Amino acid sequence: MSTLTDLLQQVVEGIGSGAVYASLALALVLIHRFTGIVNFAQGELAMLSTYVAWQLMASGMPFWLALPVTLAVSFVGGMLVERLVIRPVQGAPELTVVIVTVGLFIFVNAAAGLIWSFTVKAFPQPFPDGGIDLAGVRMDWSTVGIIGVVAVVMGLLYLLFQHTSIGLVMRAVACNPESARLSGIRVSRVLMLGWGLAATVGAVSGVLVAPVLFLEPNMMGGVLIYAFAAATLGGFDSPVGAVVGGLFVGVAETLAGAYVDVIGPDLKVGVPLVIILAVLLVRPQGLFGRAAVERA
Amino acid sequence: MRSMTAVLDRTRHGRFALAALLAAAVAMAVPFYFAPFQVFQLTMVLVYAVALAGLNLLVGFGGQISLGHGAFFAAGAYTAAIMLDRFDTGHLATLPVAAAACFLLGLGFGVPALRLRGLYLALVTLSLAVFLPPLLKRLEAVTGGSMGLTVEKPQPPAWSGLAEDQWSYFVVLAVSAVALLVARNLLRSRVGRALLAVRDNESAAEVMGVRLSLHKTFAFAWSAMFAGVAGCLYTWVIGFVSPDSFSFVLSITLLAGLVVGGLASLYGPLLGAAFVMYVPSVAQDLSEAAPGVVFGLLIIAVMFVAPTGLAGLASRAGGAVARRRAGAAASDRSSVAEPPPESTSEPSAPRTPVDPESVEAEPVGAPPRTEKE
Amino acid sequence: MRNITALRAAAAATAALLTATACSTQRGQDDQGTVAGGTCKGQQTTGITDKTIKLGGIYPLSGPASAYGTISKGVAAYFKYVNDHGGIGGRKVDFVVRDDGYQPPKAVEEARRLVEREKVFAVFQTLGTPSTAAVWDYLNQQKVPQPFVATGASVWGTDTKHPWTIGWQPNYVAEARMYAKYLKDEKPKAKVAVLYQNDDFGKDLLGGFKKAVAGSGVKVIAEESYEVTDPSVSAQMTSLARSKADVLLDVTTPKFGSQALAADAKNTQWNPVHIVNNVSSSAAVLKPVGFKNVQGVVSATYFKDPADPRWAQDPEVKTYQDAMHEYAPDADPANQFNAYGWAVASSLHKALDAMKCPTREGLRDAVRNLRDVKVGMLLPGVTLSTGPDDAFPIETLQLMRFKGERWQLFGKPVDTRKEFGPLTD
Amino acid sequence: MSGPPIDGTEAGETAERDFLKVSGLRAGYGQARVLHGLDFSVARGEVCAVLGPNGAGKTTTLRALCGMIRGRGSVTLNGAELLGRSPEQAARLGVAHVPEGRGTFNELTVEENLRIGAHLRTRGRWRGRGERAAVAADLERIYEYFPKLRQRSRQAAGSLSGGEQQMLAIGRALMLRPALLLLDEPSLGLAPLVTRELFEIVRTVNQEERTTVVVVEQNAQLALDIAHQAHVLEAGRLVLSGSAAQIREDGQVAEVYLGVPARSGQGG
Repeated sequence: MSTLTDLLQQVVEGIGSGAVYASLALALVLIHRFTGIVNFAQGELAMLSTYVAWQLMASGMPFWLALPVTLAVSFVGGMLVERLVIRPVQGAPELTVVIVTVGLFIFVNAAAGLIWSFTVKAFPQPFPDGGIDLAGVRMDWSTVGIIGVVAVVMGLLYLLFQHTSIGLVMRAVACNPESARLSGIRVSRVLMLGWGLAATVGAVSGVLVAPVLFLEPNMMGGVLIYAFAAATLGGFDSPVGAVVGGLFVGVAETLAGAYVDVIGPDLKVGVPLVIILAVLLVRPQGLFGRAAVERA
Repeated sequence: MRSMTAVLDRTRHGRFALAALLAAAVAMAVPFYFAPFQVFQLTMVLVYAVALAGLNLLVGFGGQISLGHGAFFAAGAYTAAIMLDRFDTGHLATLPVAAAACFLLGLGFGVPALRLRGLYLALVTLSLAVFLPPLLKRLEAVTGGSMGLTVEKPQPPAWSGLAEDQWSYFVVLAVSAVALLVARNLLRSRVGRALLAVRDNESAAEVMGVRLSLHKTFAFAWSAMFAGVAGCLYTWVIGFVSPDSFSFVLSITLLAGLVVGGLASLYGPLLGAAFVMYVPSVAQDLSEAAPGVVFGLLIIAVMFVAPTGLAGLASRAGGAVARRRAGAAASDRSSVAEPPPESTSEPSAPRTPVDPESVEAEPVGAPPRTEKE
Repeated sequence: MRNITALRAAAAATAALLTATACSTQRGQDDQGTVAGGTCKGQQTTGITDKTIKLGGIYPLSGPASAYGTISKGVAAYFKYVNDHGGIGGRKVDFVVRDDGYQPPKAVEEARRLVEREKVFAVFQTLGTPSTAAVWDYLNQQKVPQPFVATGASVWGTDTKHPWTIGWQPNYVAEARMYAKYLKDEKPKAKVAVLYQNDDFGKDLLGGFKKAVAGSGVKVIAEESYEVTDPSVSAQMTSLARSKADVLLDVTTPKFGSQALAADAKNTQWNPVHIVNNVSSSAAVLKPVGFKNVQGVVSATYFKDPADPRWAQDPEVKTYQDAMHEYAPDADPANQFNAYGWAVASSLHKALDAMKCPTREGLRDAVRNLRDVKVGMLLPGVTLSTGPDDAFPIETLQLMRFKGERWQLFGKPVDTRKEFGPLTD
Repeated sequence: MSGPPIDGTEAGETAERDFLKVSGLRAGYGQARVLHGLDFSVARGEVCAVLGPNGAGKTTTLRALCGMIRGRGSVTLNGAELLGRSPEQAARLGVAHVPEGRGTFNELTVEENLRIGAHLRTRGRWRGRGERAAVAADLERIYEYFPKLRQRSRQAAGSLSGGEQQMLAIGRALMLRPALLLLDEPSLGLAPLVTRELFEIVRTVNQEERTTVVVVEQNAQLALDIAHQAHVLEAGRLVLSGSAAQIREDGQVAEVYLGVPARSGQGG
């Protein structure tokens, strides 16, 4: 195996993990667009959704039936979270809302451990075993699948936002909630919708990564950190940025960990940090983020 | 109202002195009354309070969010531990070095922090907190790697007749009292006023001639210094540091503690520190099976009841009393006056400023409302 | 307003103090422990009477390491079972569990609480190297036994300044020696790739392994570490695959163990002998990967895996299963951590039985003077042995290989102490 | 063109004259009370100007009318109580507010901004009455009022000039087919020529659509030009009311705008 193939293999590996980060980053970006906050509980909600899918399958439901049911449950669950947990602190300082999501993180994590224990659970792989082999570079079908699904999710979000009236309303709320209310938009309902949507995207993320990471309550904890990095790099307002940021972070840290001896696998987590710092110093709003235009 | 203020003004110094004296007396008596482990708990409350007071400078008054203060805390703790372990310097010497090291570290991070705003700054600092533990493990020769370092705790001198926990308490009490006073004075100084101006309206402050970049950078440095001092105290009290003690969870806990205690409030950090210290134990007493469930719910519950933190809750309660008194006084003078519409229809508008003393009355816009359907 | 704020602050502080410590006792009373008379004159009897014995344990019931918290359930189930069957030497055990969230400062606080307020006889188990290291100075100062800590770092046995603290499970170096011996015997020219967790556990095991193979034909040619906060080890596995090593030493904790096993199975071009360390050898780790994917994996063990059908008829395992159902209905008996808890609690039972004096000193001496003590939950051939120059209760392990749906033990139990000599600092 | 359906029988003479009826309106922010009891009414189809110095409470009045802040007292629009409603509910009753600073959706295109204005009409009780076609027709009509917007219909609203943004804001409000149009300082920050053009269009809209308008303005001359009646607000109280012509003649108004020091305060 040549060094070039090795390199490409590592790149593929990086893209694989990057797609995982991107999927959760998408959900983070959705919430941020609507509420301007970072949802620390996003990963845990995704983990919870994955447990719902697992539970459904454990009770005999086939995967392709359990999936839509899970997505629906997550959507409703996300809306309920907004209504019951976030709404009461709406209008409070942003940090208060952020800390509420931290509380939610702790709660959901512990509750999942209480219900399902911390023993790892197998989660069925929806994609076929094996993979494709291109000139010695191997790509698993699961990696291909994750990338494909993330692309589809992004495409669907694009269609929703750009080509439907509800998407237009959602963008309006994200852009200027006060004016949206003056135009008769029920902002609180749109926010619920946004949380539901983010929870659904998160559920997709959880179901995608569970076969690779193995399901347990802390499954998404590590992913969340990288998803933060991805969203920060891409710009917290941009779904495209989240995906590009995720792939970039994945590839960069994998390559640095594998090839730069000084960094090594233990310090590779610092690579995204440095990249983010460098990017943000040039573009404080992230690669794809909107500049801080004055919000009227 | 005006005459009342005058009366208060006259008694201000007397009552302040009285309050301070009372607090000091309580603080001094505590270690002789409580069991050693309770004294230890209080000591840790003070340690966290110093860190939170530093974070408060940055977040509460500077308006910048840091999710990386655990890293500065760790830097302070490790500075002290390494000095004690490798160079046997004695405890007192570690304090100024830890403080200075973290001040410089903060200064270094304050420069990029200038360019970053809100969320982006928060997440960059978070990655710092994530990065530190593996770095500490890598520098094994100095830091002891993942096994960490065990160091001597400060021993009470023979003349004092104190037990170790009492001595630790008094030492930490002295340092934290000084630190909290410094924090308080820092805010009353020109620096503090400039910070407030920057937080409330950055561009206006700049127009007014506040040297923005300087103040923001220094806010970061001061804040990091306090975290470092707290870290140093931590090493004294616990006598053990290890990389996994300073995971990013610590940083998030610190921020959560500060917000729960109350941002931009002078005694919010104390309340927040007490929350961080005591509530996990309470959570555990309530549910041994899953303390996290209770702890998570308690955080959410506090934020529901007191969106501006526990300190806000206290001053709001105090405010309500004051308002009622003021209302009574007003109606004495003129019975025609009715209370302002807001005070009756919305006694708990969540966006009222946290600390009436430190926050200028600002047009906060409409009280948030949700649609009733 | 300033004075009001100050007053309020003082009032709030006082109120917080008083509520936080409302049920406190006065300081003086707290210091008094009880002391024995008779032959054991002057020794501490705090926490132990003729009828009761009070023990405290500190585990991560919350936070990132909560997976290990369930050990406390196995321990508690054992003591409840024993209490219902006459207690330990007629004494009923009161086992107090506290949560440290895997944070050293919390561990210190809880250790102080257990010693000072709960007045436990011994702190039976602190979990994890950081928490244990944070409290052992305090406990030794207070002369409180800290037997059988739940961490395999070798320092608990090599250290001489902390006579009140002792480990239990085979230390990581002993385990590493086991694998080294296996390779030296079976694959004397093995090229080894190592995946390890970047903490004391991973480093101790890796270091022990390197030392044990030094001078032989077995060489470590690649090593990759991961952090517990990492989402996955797939990138590390790809790097290791490049080394073309013929042995993979997999030093991971359960979730990462599953990931590594799955990654190895998926890569059809690299098929090393996969040695998985004991922590990740539970059937609960292997099953999610799929039994067909873990055939031929090698590990070493010292206690009976409750998920292994081989022990289904074993009397001790049956007692354990029944007791778990009765006393810890919410815990999964198949989880090896529960069995670990059971095994370590029954080991303590033996040590308490062996005390010459029913005192803290008695326990301290007893755990350091165990002679081939048999414990039902340990593998046949594995016993507890300690002595004046040996502070490692278990140093015997046996290799096993996964075949079909179960582990199959092979070779003889190996006393790594005899094989490699005593472990020194 | 009309607002929401009127309850047939009671829509008599009074309803026409007191189309918007404000009585005893008090409002403020937090502890600070800004309005101390306002009473006035606006007849259907009229333009009403609210004048006054900075901080008099003009903006506060509009905010209270559209539900952005809470007020006490009573405000009825065509008999329906407005106070105690949220902005979205007020919008449903036909109140369109063009806030100070215009409140455009900067990242949306001009056309999307306008479509958001008609958001309410394509759902709920309006849906399925051929409203889609009507919205398209209204869009066309707005473009006729404001030809510049048509040129820029695919451009992001944030890239428009101040005057164009103000046009867009008014256009967006009109897309709601409001019964009551609230304009807050439309001239703020605009060149005099642009302002004049804007006011002409408001006049045209008022004449053609019979939309009732309440406009808050510092530029009294401009506002009085298009207004039927006017009120002068000072320190949260009405100090003068009358027809636009009467007010214009009044010396006091001139005094207000000729450098009498403005009281500092909120809501101006």
